[in-house]
Amino acid sequence: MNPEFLLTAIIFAPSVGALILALLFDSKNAEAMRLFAFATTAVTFGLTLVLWLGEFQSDAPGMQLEVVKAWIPTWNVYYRLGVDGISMPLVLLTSLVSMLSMAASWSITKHIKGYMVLFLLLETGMMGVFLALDFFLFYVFWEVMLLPMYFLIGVWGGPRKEYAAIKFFLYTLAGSVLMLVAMLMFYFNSDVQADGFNLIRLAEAATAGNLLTPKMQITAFIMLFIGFAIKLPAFPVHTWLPDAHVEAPTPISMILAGVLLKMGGYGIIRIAFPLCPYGAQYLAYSMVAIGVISIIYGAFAALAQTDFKRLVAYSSVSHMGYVLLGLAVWKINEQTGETMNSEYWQMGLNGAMFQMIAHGISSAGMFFMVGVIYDRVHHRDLNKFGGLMGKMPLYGGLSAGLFFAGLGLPGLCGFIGEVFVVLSTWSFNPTLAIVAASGVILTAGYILWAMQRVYLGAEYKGPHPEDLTPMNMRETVIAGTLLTLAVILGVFPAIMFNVMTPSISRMAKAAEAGYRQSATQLSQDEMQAKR
Amino acid sequence: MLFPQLLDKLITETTSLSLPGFSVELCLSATIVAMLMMRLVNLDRLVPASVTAVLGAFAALVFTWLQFRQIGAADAIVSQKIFTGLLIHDTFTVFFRAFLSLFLLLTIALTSLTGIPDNEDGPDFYSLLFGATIGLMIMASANSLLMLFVGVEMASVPSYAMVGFLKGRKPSSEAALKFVVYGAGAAGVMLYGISLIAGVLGTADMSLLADRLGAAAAGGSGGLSDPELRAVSLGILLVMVGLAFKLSLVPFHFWCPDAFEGASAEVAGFLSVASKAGAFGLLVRFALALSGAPGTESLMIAFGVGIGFIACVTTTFGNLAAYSQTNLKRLLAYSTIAHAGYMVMAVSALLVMSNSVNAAAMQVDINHSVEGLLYYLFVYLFMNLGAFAVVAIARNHTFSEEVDSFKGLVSQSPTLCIVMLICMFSLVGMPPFGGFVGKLMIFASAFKAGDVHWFMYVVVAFGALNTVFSLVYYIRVLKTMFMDVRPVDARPVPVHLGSLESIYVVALAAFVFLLGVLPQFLSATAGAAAQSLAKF
Amino acid sequence: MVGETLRNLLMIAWLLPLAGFAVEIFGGFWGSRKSRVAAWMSVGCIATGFFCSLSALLIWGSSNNFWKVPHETDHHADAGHAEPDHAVADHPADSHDSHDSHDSHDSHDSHDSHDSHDSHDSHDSHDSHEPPVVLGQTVYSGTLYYLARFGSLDISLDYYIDSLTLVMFTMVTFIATCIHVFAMGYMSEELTEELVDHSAHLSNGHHVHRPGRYYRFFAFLSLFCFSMLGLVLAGNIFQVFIFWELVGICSYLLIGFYTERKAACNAANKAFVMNRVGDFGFLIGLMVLWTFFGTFRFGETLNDKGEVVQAGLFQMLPRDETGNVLRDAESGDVKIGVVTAAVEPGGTRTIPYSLLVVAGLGVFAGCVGKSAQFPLQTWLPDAMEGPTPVSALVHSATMVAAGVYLVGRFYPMFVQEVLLTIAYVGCITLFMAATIAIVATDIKKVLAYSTISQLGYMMLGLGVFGWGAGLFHLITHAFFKSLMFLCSGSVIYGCHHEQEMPKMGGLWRKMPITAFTMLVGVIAISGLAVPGLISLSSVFAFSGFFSKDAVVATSLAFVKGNPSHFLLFIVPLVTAGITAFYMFRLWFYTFAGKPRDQHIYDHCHESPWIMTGPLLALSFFAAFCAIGGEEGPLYRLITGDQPAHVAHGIAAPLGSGELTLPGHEAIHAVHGTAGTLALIAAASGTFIAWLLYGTTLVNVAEIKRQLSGLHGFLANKWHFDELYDGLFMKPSHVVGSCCVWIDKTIFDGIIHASAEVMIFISKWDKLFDEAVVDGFVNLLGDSTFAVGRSLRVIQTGRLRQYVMFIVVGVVALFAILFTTFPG
Amino acid sequence: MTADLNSYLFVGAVLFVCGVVCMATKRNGIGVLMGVELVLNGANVNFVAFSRYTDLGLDGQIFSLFVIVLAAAEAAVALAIALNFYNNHLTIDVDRANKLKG
Repeated sequence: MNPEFLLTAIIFAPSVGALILALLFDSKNAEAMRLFAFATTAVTFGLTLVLWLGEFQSDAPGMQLEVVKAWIPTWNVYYRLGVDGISMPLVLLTSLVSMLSMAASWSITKHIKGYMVLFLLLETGMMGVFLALDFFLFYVFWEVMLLPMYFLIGVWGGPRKEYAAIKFFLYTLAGSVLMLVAMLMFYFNSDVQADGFNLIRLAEAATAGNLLTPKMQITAFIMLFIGFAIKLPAFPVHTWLPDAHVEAPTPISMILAGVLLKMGGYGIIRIAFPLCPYGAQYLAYSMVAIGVISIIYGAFAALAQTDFKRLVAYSSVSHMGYVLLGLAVWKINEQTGETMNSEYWQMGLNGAMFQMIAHGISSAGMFFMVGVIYDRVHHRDLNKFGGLMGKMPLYGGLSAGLFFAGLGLPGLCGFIGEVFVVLSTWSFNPTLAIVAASGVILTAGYILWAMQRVYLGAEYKGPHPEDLTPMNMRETVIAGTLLTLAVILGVFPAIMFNVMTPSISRMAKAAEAGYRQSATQLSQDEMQAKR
Repeated sequence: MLFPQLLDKLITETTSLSLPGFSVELCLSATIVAMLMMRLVNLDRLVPASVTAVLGAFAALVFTWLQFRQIGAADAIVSQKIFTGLLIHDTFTVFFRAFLSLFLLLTIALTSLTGIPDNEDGPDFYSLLFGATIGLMIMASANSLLMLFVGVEMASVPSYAMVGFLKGRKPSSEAALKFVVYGAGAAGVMLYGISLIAGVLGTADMSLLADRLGAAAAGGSGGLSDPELRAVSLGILLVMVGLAFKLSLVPFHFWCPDAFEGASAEVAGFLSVASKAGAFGLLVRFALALSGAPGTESLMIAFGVGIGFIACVTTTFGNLAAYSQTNLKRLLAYSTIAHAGYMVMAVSALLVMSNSVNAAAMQVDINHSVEGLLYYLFVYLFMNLGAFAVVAIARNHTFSEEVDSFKGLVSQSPTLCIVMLICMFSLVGMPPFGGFVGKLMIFASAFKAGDVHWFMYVVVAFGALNTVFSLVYYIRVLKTMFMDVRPVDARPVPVHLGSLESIYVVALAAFVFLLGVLPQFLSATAGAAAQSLAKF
Repeated sequence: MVGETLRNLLMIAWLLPLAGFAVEIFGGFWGSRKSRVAAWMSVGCIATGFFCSLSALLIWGSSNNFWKVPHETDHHADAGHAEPDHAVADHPADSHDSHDSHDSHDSHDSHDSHDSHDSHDSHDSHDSHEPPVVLGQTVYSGTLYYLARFGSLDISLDYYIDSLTLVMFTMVTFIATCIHVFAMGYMSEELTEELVDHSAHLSNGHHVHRPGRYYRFFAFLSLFCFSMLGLVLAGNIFQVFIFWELVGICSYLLIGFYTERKAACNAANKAFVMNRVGDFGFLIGLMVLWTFFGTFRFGETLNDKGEVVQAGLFQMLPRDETGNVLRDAESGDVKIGVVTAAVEPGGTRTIPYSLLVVAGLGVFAGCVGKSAQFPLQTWLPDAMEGPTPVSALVHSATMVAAGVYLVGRFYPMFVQEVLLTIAYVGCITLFMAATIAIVATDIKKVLAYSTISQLGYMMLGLGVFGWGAGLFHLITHAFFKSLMFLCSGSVIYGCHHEQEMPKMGGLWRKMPITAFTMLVGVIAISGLAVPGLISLSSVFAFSGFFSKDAVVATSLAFVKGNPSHFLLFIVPLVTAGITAFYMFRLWFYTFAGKPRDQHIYDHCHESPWIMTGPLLALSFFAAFCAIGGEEGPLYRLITGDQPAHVAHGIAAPLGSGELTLPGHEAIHAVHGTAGTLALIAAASGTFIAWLLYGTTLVNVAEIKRQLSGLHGFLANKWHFDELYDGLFMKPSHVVGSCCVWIDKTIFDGIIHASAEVMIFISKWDKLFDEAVVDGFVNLLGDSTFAVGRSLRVIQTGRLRQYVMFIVVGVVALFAILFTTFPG
Repeated sequence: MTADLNSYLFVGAVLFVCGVVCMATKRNGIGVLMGVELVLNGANVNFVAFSRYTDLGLDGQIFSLFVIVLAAAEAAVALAIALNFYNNHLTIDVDRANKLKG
C-alpha cells in the first residue's frame, strides 16, 4: 500500500468514521453505532498492523515512510509524517488499546452517539501525535486530543467529573503552552528558517550543536520537560491523574492509562532529548531523582488508598516513574564530555520504552478489571469486596494475571521494563538505583494487599452481591487479549526490542554528539570570558 | 498653475482614480439614500428594508471583490493616494474593505434572522449600520489626520445610536448614554492630540509625518527635553488614547461591558468586531506613519513597549474580569477586551521592530506581525460573530442572555452548542481552529520582537499565561451547555439542523475550522496586504 | 553430541509441566469437577520429567566416563585410608607443579578453553600418581534465546548443565513425582461440586461451601515444577532471578490455595512480600554484577563458530593459586579477568573489592529470603497454611532449598567476607529455629521450624567452605524432610485435619506404615547411627547422619583454622542434639503413648495405598540415598563439578586478618572427632526426648511451668512477627497516608488556592472602581465644587468616573512616559 | 514659534481642561455634553492658531470647520440619546445610570 496514504489513513480513518457516525446514523440505534465505531477502530488497528508487518523495516534506524506536504508555506509548516522504531510500538499500542476500550464501551448508555464521535476523534489525535514529524503538527494533534478527552471525562464521568475534567484540561494546557513557547524558540533559532518546525532537521542541527546555545537549551528543555512531565505524570505535577482516572468512565481510563500517559515519555524521547541534548544532560540527575521519587511516592500513595480505581491510578504514577528514570540515566564524564557507559543508557532508554508499552497493556487491563466489577456492584471501596475469586473464578483468574503483570512478575510484560531500567541505573547513581529497586517491595505490597481485599477471602462484603454475574464473552475476550499480550511480551520481549533498539541507539548517539558540541562551545566561551 | 487646469486636473483625477477606488463606500452610501427614499414613498411596505440592505451590502461585496481579486494577481493594486491625498488606496485598504463589507453582510443576515430591528425601524437601523461601516472603511484607508478624525467620528456616532436602539429598554438607553459621553470625551481628547501633532509638525498628511518628525528631532537630543518632541509625543499619546477607547484597551475599556450588556447581541457583535477592525487598521497606519524617523527610534520603541505593557494589562484584566460574569454578553465583552489585548501585541511588536536599528533586515518579520494581526482579525470575525449569533438566537427563544439560561442546551439544540464549542475553543486558541493560528502568528512576531527589546518576551509570556486563564471561563460556559441538565421550567430552544439559523451559525463555525486547517490562502492575502505597507 | 542430548532431555523435563499446567488449568475450568484427569496428567508430566533427567544423568556420567572413576577410589579405600577425593589427597605431595598447572589452567581457561571446570578436573587427575582417568567434558552451557541485545550487552535465557544441575533435576523430579502421587489421594476430597471448608467461616457463622478445585491444585503444582526446574537449569543469574520470582508466585498461589481462609491469604502475602524483601537485595546484587561485569552468564559465550565471544562470570573473577581473589596492589580493586576483544579491546575492567562483597551479599540476601534464613525466616511457618503436599514439595524439599542451591551455584563469585556472613546467618538460623521447634505443638509447624533449622545447617556448611557438605545435606534433607511432611500429611488426613499433636498419641497402632516411615525420617534427620567397630567410615547410618556429619566436620575444620569463630562449631553441635530432641518429641507425641483424644483416635485410619506408596518409596531413599558417605556415589556426583578453588581450601596470608578456609584434607583430618561429637549430641537429644515424652517418668507440664518465661518467648517465635509489624508494616502505611495527605492538601491545595486567588482578582475592577476611583472623584469634586457650594450636594456616579478615568489614564501614561523615557 | 502662538495654545489648553473637568464632574447630562463641546473647541482654537502661525496653513482652518460640523452631528445624536434616557428614567442625572456594572 502506498505509504503516504497508509500513514494518513491511520490518522484520519477514525475521524472519517466519526463523521459518518455523526451524519448518517440514527441516534436511537445504539447497537449499530457501537458496532460501527468498533469496526472503525478495528480497521485502524488493521492498518497499523499492515504498517508494522508490511511496510516497516525493523532494522532501519532512521525515519521511514516519510510524508511531506506543504501546509502553511508562509510559516514553513508542513504536513510531515513518518514512523521509526520509537513511534512504531506506540502506534500499535494506541490502535490496540483504542480498539479494546471501544469494545469495553458497550457499558456506555448515555449520549452514545456523542461518545463514539468524541472517542474516534480522540484516537485521531493520539495517532497524529505519534506520527507527526512537524513540531507544529505535533502540537496541533497534542491539543486536538485534549478536547474530546475533556468532554469524555466531563460528560460521561463519575460524580466529581467536572472538577476532574477541568483539572486535567488546565494541567495539560499549562504544559502545552510552555511547549508552544519552546516551539517558537526553536523556530526562530533554527539556522534554516524553512526547517523551523521540522523535527528531524532541528534534531540534526542540535546534533551539530548549532541550534540553541547551552543556556537556551536548558531553558527550552525545562519548558518542554514540564509540559511532558505533566502528561507522564511525574511527581509534583501528578495530582490530576488520580482524579481524572477515578472520575473517567472505564474505557476512558483505559485510554488515559494506556496511551495518553505515554505521550509524555514519547515527547521527551522524540523532542526534548534530540532538540536540546545539553539541557537534557544538564538536568539528567534531577530527572532521575524525580523518576525515583515518583516510583516510591506513587507506591506509598497507592498503599494508602481505599478506592480500587484510585489505587490503580497511583500505581500508574509509580510505574511511569520507571519510564522517566530509564530515559534519564545519561551519565557523562565531566572532564571529557564523553558519555560514560553509553550502552547502559541505551538499555535504560529501551527499558523505558518497553515499560511504556508494558504499562499500556497492564494498566489498561487493570482499569478494565476494576470497571468490570464496578459495572456490576457500582462501588469501588476496597474494604467492601472480597471472595470474588470464589464468586467469579474466571474474572478472578484473569485479573490476577493482569495485576501480576502490573506487579512486575517475570514472564509478564511489567517485569522486563522495570528490571531493565533498574539494572541500567546503578551505573548512573548507586544510591538512586537502590531506592528505585526498593520499589519492588512496595509494589508487591500494595498489589497483593489489594488483591487480597478484593479477590480472596471467604465472602463478598459489599452491596448488590446478587449482581456478581460471571464475565460475559465480550469482557472475557478483552481481558484475555490483554493478558495474552502481557505474557507474550513478557516471554519474548525481543519482539519489541528488535523494533526499538536501532532507532533508540541512533537517537542516543545523536544526543551524545550534540552534547559534546555544546559542551565544547561552552568551554570556548569560558576561555574567551577569561581573556 | 491656472485655476481651470487645476479644476480639470482635480476632476479627472477624482473621476478616473478616486471614485473607482472609492466605489465600495459609494455603493454603501447609495444604499443608505435608497433606503431612506423608499420610506419616503412608502416603498418599504413592499420591500422590507432588510432586503434592500442585503442587496446593498451584497453589491458592496461584489465591488470589493472586484478590487480584492487583484490582490496577488497580475494587475496587482498599486498603492496610491486618492482625493488629493486624504485617503490612500492600497492592498491594505482593500483587505479591510473586504473584511468590513463581508462582516456587514453577515451582520445584516443575522439581524434579519433574529428580527432586530422590526420593519418600522429597519431603514434607520440599517442606514446607521451602513454609515458606521463607511466610517470604519475611511478609518482603515485614512492618509490624513483629518480623515483619521472624521473616520473615527463617522464610525462612532452611528454606533452610539445603535447601542441605544432598543428604545424602550432602560439598560439600552443607559448604555447608550455612557457610550456617547465616553466616546465624545475620547474623541475630544484625540482631536486635541491631533491638533498638537498637526500643528507642531505642520502637516496633516500622515505619509509626511515621519520625515517631519525626523526633521523636528534633528539636532535635538531625540528625547522629551526637546519641547517640540514633547508636544508631539503628548499628541501621539492622546491620539493613541482615542484609539485605545475604540479598542477598549485598559484603562479606557469601561464603556465596553456596559455598552455590550445594554445593546442587543447583534449590535454588540458589530461593535466587538467591526469597530475594532477599523481601529486596528487606523492604529497600524498611524504607527507606521510615525516610525522609522531618524533620531526618534528610541522614543517610538518606548511607545511600542508601552503598548505592549498595555496589551499585557488588558489581556490579563479582560480574562480575569470575565471569570465572575453571569451575563453571557458581558462575558463576551470582557473576552473582547482580552482579545483586543492579544491583537495589540502585534502592533507593539510592529512598532518595536520597525524602529529597531536593523529594521530593514526585519522587514519580513514586520510584515509577519501585520499579517498575524490581519489574520487574527479575520478569524476573530467569524468566531466572535458566531458566539454572539448563538447568544442572539438563543435569546430569541429564552428571552434571556444569562449564562444559566443555557443550562443543558445541548439536549435541545446540539447545533448551537457545537458551534458555540468551536467558537469558544477557537477563542481560547486551541487547534485545529483558526484562533490558534492567529494567536501563534502574533506570539511569534512578539517573540521575534524580543530580539529588539527584552520586554517583548514578557509580553509573550503574558500572552501564553492568559491563554490558560481564558480557558476557565469559556469552559464554564461550555460546561453549563453540555454537562448540566436542562431545568424543566426552562423555555425550549428548538433550533434544528437545517433551519436558517443553524445554517448561518454552522457556516460561521465552518469558516473558523477552515481558517484553522487551511490557513495559507488567507495568510497569503494578508501577507500581501502587509507587504503593501512595507517601508523598506 | 552430548550437550544437545542433555539439553533436550532436560528441556523436555522442564517444559512438560508447563504444558501440563496450561492444559490442566483451562481443561479443568471448563471440565468436570469430579475428574482426576488433571492429576494424572500432571503426574504423567513430572514422571516423564523424572525419567528424562535420570537418563540425562546416566548419559552425562557415561559420556565423561564418570562411572569409571569410583573403582579407583574404592581401590584406594581398600588400600586403607579413605579419601573423599583422590585428586586432592595428593596435593601436598607435589603442590608445586599443581600450582603451575593451576596458573596455566587459569590463563588458558580465560583465553580459549570452553569451560574452566573440565580442564580443572582433568588437571586434577593429571597430577595423581595413578594412570589418569580423564574426565571428559562435564559442563555444558549455551543460550536458548535472547531477551534483548543492546550493543555488546545482551540478556538471554541460557542453560548450564553440570553435575549439580543433573542431581538437582533428578532429585526434584523424583520427589515431585512421589508428592504428586501422594497428593492425588490427599486432595481427593476436592473432587466434588459442593465442598464444605470447615476452616473458613462466613460472617453468619456458617462454613464456606464451594466447588472443589482438584484441577487447580495440580495445575499450580505443575507450574511450580516448571519454575523450579527452570531455576535449576538457568544458565545466568538473571534467569535465576526470573524463575526465583516465579517459584515465589507459585508458592503464593499454593499457600493461598484455600483462598477462603484468611490465615492462608495472609500467609501467602507474607511469604511473597518477605521474599520480595530478599529479592530487593538480589536485585542490588544483579545491578552491581551487571554494571561491572557486563554479563550475567555463568559460562562463556560462544559464537556459532564455537570461539569465545565473552567470558562468563565464573571465569572473570581471577584467583591466585591459593584461591584468594587477585587484587590490585595499590587500589585494592579486583581486576576482572580479560574480557575478549569483542567487548573492550585489550583493556580489563576492575571492580572495587567492596562492591564485590556487596554483590555477593545481595545475591545472598535473595537466598536468605527464599530459604527463610534469619532475619527473613518468619514466613515459612505461616506457609504451612497450604495443603500438606505443598509444604512437602515447596516448603521443605525444593523451593526453600533453592536459596542453598543458588549459594552453591554462585560459589565462585563469593569472597570470604560473604562466606563468613553466610556461615553466621546459617548458624543463627539453625539455632533459633530449633529452639522454637521444641515448643511448637502443631505437627506441621514443628517440621517447618526443623526445615528452617536444617537449611541453616546447609548455609553454615557452605559458609565454612564445605561446598560439597552443604549441598550434600540439601539433597539428603530433601528426601527425609519431604518424607516426614508426607507422613504428617498422612496423619492429618487420617485424623480428619487435626494438626495439634497434644490431641494425638498412640497412632502407630492405627497407621503403622505412616508411623514406621516417619520413624525412618526422624532417625535420618536426627543423625543417629550405629558406630562401626573399625572406623566411622564404615558406620551404618541413614542419610542424615552422613550429610550433617559432613557439615559439622567442615565447621570444626574451619574453627580450627580460625579459632575466633568457635561458635560456628559449638552451635551446630548443640543444635544437633536439639534436633534429635524435638524430632523424637514429635514422633513420641504423635505415635507413641496413649491416645490423648479418644474421639480422634477412634476415627483415624491408615491412608490408602496411593498415599502410603510414596511414603515407602521416599523412606527408602531417605534411609539409603547417602550410603557410603563422602565416598558414596551421591556425594561424588554432587561434587563432580565443584568450583576450582574449593578442593584444597584457602590459606590466609600470614598476618592478614583474613580467613583460612579448610580444604578437603583439612576437613578429613577432623572428620572422626566431629562425627563422634555429633553422634553423642544426637544420642543425648534422643534420650531426653524419650525420657520426657516416651515415658511418663517426667512431668512435662511441670517443666513447662518452671520455664514459662522462656517457653512463652519461644512460643511467640522470638517475637519476630510483632517486631516486623511495628518496624515495617505500620510505618509504611503511615507513610502512605502521608503521601495521600500531601497530594490532597499541598499540591491540590496550591491549585485550588491559585484558583481562589484568580476568582478574587477577577472582581478587582469592581473593588478598584469603588475604592480608588470613587475616592479620587470625590476628592476632585470636593475641590471643584467647594467654591460657593455646600459639600452635601455632591455625589458621584459611575459614568463620571469613566470619563474621569480618561483623564487619569492620560495623565498617568504621560507621567510614565516622562519618567521612564530618558530625557 | 512666537509668544502669540503660545498664548493661543494656552487658551486652547484652558478650554480643554475646563471641558474635561466639566465632563467629569457635572451630574446633568446636558452639562456633560457641554463639556464635550468645550474640549472640541479647545482643539479648534489650536487648529486655527496653528494655521495662522505655522506652515500647517489652511488645513487648520478646514480642520476646524470639519470639527464644528462633526460636533454638531455628535451633539444631535447625544441629545437624542439623552432624551431617550430621560424618557426611560425621567431624569438626565447621569448618576442614575448605574444599573449596568460589574
